[in-house]
Amino acid sequence: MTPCLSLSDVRKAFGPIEILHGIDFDLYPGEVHALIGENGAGKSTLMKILGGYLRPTSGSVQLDGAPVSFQSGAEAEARGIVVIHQEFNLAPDLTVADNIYLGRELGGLFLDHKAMREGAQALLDQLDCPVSPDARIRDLPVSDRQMVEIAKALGRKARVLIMDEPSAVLTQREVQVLFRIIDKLRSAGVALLYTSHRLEEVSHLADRITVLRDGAVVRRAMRNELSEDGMATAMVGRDLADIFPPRRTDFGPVVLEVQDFAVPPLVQGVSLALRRGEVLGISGLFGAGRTELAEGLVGLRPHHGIIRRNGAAVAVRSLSDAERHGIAYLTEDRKERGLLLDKSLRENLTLSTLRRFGALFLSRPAEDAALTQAISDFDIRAPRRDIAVGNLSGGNQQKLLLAKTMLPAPEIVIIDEPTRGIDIGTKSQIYHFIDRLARQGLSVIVISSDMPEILGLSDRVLVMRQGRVAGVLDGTDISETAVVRLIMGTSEKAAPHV
Amino acid sequence: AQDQTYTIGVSIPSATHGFMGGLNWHAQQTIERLEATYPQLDFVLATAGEPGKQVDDLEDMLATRNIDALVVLPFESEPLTGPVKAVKDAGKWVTVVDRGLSQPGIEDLYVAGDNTAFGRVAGEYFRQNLPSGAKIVVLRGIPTTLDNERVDAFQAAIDGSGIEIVDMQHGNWNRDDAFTVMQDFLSKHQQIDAVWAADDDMALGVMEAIAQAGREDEMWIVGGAGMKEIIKRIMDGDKQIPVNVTYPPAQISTAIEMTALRFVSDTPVYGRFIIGSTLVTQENAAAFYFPDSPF
Amino acid sequence: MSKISLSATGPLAALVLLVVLGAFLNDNFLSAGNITNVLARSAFIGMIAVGMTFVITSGGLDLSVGSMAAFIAGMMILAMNALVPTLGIGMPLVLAGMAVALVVGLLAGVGNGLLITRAGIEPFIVTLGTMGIFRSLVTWIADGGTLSLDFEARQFYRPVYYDGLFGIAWPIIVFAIIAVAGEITMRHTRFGRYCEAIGSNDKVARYSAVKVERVQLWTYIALGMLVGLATILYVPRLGSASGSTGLLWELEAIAAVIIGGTALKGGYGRVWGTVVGVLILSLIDNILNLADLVSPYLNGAIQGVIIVLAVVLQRGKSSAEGR
Amino acid sequence: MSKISLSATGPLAALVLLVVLGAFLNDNFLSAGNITNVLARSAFIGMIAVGMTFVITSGGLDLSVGSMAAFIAGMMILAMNALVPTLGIGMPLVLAGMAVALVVGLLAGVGNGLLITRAGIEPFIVTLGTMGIFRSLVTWIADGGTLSLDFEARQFYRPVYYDGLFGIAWPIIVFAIIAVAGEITMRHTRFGRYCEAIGSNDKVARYSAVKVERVQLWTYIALGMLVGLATILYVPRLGSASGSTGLLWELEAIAAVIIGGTALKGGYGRVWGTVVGVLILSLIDNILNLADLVSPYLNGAIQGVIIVLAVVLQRGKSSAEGR
Ligand SMILES: Nc1ncnc2c1ncn2[C@@H]1O[C@H](COP(=O)(O)OP(=O)(O)OP(=O)(O)O)[C@@H](O)[C@H]1O
Ligand SMILES: Nc1ncnc2c1ncn2[C@@H]1O[C@H](COP(=O)(O)OP(=O)(O)OP(=O)(O)O)[C@@H](O)[C@H]1O
Ligand SMILES: [Mg+2]
Ligand SMILES: [Mg+2]
Repeated sequence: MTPCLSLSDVRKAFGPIEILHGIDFDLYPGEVHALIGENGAGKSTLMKILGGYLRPTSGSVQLDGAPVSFQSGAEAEARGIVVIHQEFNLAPDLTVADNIYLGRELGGLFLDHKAMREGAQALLDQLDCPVSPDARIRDLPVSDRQMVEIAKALGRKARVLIMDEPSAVLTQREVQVLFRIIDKLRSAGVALLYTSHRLEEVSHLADRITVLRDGAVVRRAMRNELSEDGMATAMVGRDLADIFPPRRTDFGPVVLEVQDFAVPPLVQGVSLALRRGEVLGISGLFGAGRTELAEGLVGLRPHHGIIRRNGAAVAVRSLSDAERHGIAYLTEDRKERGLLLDKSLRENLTLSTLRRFGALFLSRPAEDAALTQAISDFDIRAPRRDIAVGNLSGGNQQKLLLAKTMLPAPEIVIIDEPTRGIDIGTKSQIYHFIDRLARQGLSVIVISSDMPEILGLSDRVLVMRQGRVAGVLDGTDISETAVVRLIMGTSEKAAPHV
Repeated sequence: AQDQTYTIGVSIPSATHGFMGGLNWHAQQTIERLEATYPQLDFVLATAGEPGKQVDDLEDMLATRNIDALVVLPFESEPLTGPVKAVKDAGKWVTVVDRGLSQPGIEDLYVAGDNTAFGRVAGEYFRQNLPSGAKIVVLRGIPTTLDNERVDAFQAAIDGSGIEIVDMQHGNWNRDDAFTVMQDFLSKHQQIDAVWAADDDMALGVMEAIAQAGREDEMWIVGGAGMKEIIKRIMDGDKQIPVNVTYPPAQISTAIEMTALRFVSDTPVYGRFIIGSTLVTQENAAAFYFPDSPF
Repeated sequence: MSKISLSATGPLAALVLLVVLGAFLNDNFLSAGNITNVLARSAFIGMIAVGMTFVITSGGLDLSVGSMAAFIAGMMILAMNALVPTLGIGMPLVLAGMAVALVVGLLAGVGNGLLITRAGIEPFIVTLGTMGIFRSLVTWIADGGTLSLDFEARQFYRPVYYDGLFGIAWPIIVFAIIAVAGEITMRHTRFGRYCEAIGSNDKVARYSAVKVERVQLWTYIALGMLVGLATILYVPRLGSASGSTGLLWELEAIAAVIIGGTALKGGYGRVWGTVVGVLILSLIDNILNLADLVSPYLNGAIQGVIIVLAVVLQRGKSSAEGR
Repeated sequence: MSKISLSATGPLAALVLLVVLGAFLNDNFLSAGNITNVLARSAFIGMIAVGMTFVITSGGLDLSVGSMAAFIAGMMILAMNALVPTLGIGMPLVLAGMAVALVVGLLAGVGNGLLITRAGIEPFIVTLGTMGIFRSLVTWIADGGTLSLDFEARQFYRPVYYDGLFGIAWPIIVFAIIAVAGEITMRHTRFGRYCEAIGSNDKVARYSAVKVERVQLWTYIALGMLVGLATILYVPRLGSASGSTGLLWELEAIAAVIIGGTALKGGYGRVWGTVVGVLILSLIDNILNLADLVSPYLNGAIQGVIIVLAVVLQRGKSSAEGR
């Protein structure tokens, strides 16, 4: 069988830096091919080359055995190669249906709104996605946006479908739907290329696996030739001893106590306590109100209720108040709320703590020193210091954001989705950072939709459902089933305690 | 002094409305003609869209063009007084045109129209040709001192005649604006016996609005400044535009020529030359008709 | 559907308030004559503003439209005067004049559009430049004065502004057609959709096979041709063009677009809103002329206050929409 | 460092070309007198443009600065004339006038800023509104004519424009100080950093504990006070204010900012670039006065062409930077 899409000896450089070093790659109809690798390994770059969005610096792309040179993604799409991009590729002001049909609208001289709305609805139904075709993208949460992206790609009748981390922001349920669709497409003979940092997904889905490290292929394998550990080892290039750090044992006094806390309209009657040196995991479905709770706690949203720091009631009306009381928050939306993508590392690192870098004039040397420190503390890998942060890989962006959050030296840090879209090696690094912080006497709240992360990291787990605390699990009570029960509301402990 | 060359700077507002357009045209024509006639004369022409820019122009003439004389039509009197005085103090000849400086005795030569007479002559015509109780509307120019002078003189001239000014708005010496304002006046007022449009550009806009409303027979219009189309109509005995009041843009030519004379002959040319505003009627209109001027 | 009506209520409320105010201040305000006047006057800026809506929606800007109108009017008058001996007075002459206006508008739009999309210069700078160029050229052609259409030709051409169909003036009819066509284009054609997509995120549009540069170029061309069309209706009104023709039209057109609820950064265009914006601006002038104010010197201040208030009103509504 | 020098070369190249052209056209171009003239008259727009750089960098816009200057000049003259009997002619009078200018500027800035940040209305609309309001008010106060400073007071005040220190005129000195202070503020203070952050992505800024509204408000206040400062230097030059004072300054200031390489959508501000942009605009006028053109009617066209060319030159450079 001839591969329907292949690369031979493809190299790609951005300016003087070569990212891909001579890649050979084949994709066959009717297979799910997984491409895995660390952040910055070059997966997205390779996919963009396949999809016609980037041109290789040298080497060639073949479609059905014949060399092609696509001038644009649109050209490739016309030949049946469709890409679901890692970054959102939706126009925020347009509606869901508008976006799904963008560039290939139905209708003659006039748009056939009805047909497009119905078509969009059908695609969304296929994905079990409850979003209305008339909703504006800017009003949708990230997971829904990702489903719309998938619907958009499905609507393009692909013979090659390239998916760059489609599951990173999806819920468990949505991932199941996605897998069902992928299975269906595979049986229909579509060639599928898939990336994810969730290795269990890869071992579940993939027929073949290609591992990329530092822009070169280091391993090709069939599905059953490679265990998840094997994948991780191949990606990182060394054995990953323990993904999760060992658990902590001695905790200090309660440093943060929240009583009857509400962040209208969703979050109601939340009470929690956090001890010194502890990691508190908060689990729940998307939309359970975890982010709202966190943003309320740090003064980003109007709230009411009591917040006590070390026993004393405090008012947190703004982020500056939170900072003054030693509370920091790391947002889940790294690209829209966390980092200025077109600014350099330095400017991003110091933005929220500029006050510390000079009374009247900012001290560049001090800022540079802080950056040097952050780069070494958090192992940030950037090709150049003055590179725009948007060009960093996701993992390095996340480490930078972590460094930025830790710069004010908070005593309590709330980390919302610490590892979304981050490779296994970096994930482990981040877990160890969090552990180190806790051992240094900080208190950490980790909000996560990643079950192993919650289980592996937390000393206690608080589960939220529909804006309320569904229950708190401690020590040996923490187990996947217990957490899932609380999430789903099927446990005896599910009665919301007020 | 035939072998010596002289540079004369001419600074005027730019051609942003009909009258200034005419003035610009006359200035350029005169300069061309004089440069051809007198090889020893050199002219520098600068136009400005606002007073600040005109001050810049004067500074540039002094600093880089080594002018021997300046002919200036000040955009506004107050702000230009100082800068023109600076030119005078640098030992240059100064001719001021049309708008006097706010301080007497700076200029060597003053050539001007008479804004007060411009308003008064029009006002007198209204007084003589309208009965007491007649209703008129007035379109004013761009808010400026000279517009104030004209309107004040007009009002003074009709004062006590029983003629009522029922409405007054700024048409900004602009045809389109005058058209719009007049349209609204016509909607607003059932009785209008005459219109003082104060400027021929505005008069043309006013006429169109009246024609559209079909009220040509109800009122006549007096414009001003002697635009050729209007003069032609007066010559032809148009009832709608019985007369006009001159305010000749050609005064700039007089000023430039007289300044040039100072350098090419021994004629003494000091003094003040006020070009009065006369009433143009069908009888004398031919004398004011310049078909080649753009104005 | 409910979306359109909701988003339109904001500026509409301001418009209705103005109409009530006008009717209250002057009995003739609601007369057929006055309404015809206001609508016919709005037509020029209106057509231009409809074109501007597309330019702004797709993330552009055009400061040159006012001078472009003056330049087109000048070229049109020159051409018609020159053709009188050949074509005589009649339909062919008028049609030739109209063709000149549209072609010059098209070329002006192509010029702006190419400098912006091919040379990649900021729209603000390009059109600031061409704004100076067009106005200068018309002043130069007119020798600082006024270009006037041949008297006979003018008499023949005049009805294009002053007459109409079934008692409705031509400019109003044409404006209405353009407004409806604009609304349909924005909401129901690919072009409108692409304008919004580009203004919303041009990279996304490019990734979705939208020919970004081509669409943007067309917005400028369409605007140029609409300026040409506006000029076709403007010239018969007064039969002349000068350096002061179309002064500040660009500001008025842009203001109408923004008052109408189109975002200045692009991505979201409302043609109906623009039409309402244009009417609001015209009505303010009309009411100021009809009412007896303390001093006409204060007209500008009252205009300013009303413009801001109109938008406050709209914002009040649209924030309820949750934008 | 290398970034600053690189990004500045674009407009600088255009500036250098203009200087060479000027020197070639006229021997007196490089004379101290002419250079003083050009620099001193750039000072007004220059100071305003420096303030505008911050407003635009943080994602705002201010169309009202020209009328604001006229209004401030008017208020200043009124106040000084009124105070002559009390304070007599002398330093106290001048200082009082200056204080009035700064306070009125500050209040104007606060007004614009609050409407934009608190009421959340688009900067374009707010400042279009206040532009009309300020200009109207000054025309009204001046009764359609000119407000003139008391003659004696004027004589005493005059040196503030015409004299200087060590042969350098005051406006040049003040402009230089403002430019340097602006550059330092943009590059080396929190405020500048916050402006860039807000213009780049205001949500990220908000999540980084930046008080977005407060910073934006301050950009308008700073701009208002700079307009006041510019007026302090402007009034002794012309000694009067009228409805035509500061006409189109807003357009010149914005153009200077954009020519200087600041992005109109915000996020990236170059104060040095703005200074270069202002000088380019002044030099164009100066050079047009040095040379004898075909027709002064074409000045605007040549200006337009040079503005576009200056930006083409800059773009050529900056695209090599890979922006
Ligand atoms: N436009 C660009 N300019 C410069 N460098 C770039 C550009 N795009 C990507 N890179 C660099 O290329 C490398 C590979 O990036 P790529 O996005 O392909 O990684 P990835 O494997 O998809 O990572 P992730 O898992 O985080 O998505 C990274 O080091 C990145 O910084
Ligand atoms: N732009 C928006 N406008 C209105 N409501 C929103 C918007 N974004 C989110 N919501 C609502 O806020 C709630 C919480 O959303 P979100 O997905 O952030 O919850 P979460 O519990 O923080 O989940 P996670 O942290 O896993 O993302 C949801 O009910 C959602 O409907
Ligand atoms: Mg990637
Ligand atoms: Mg969340």
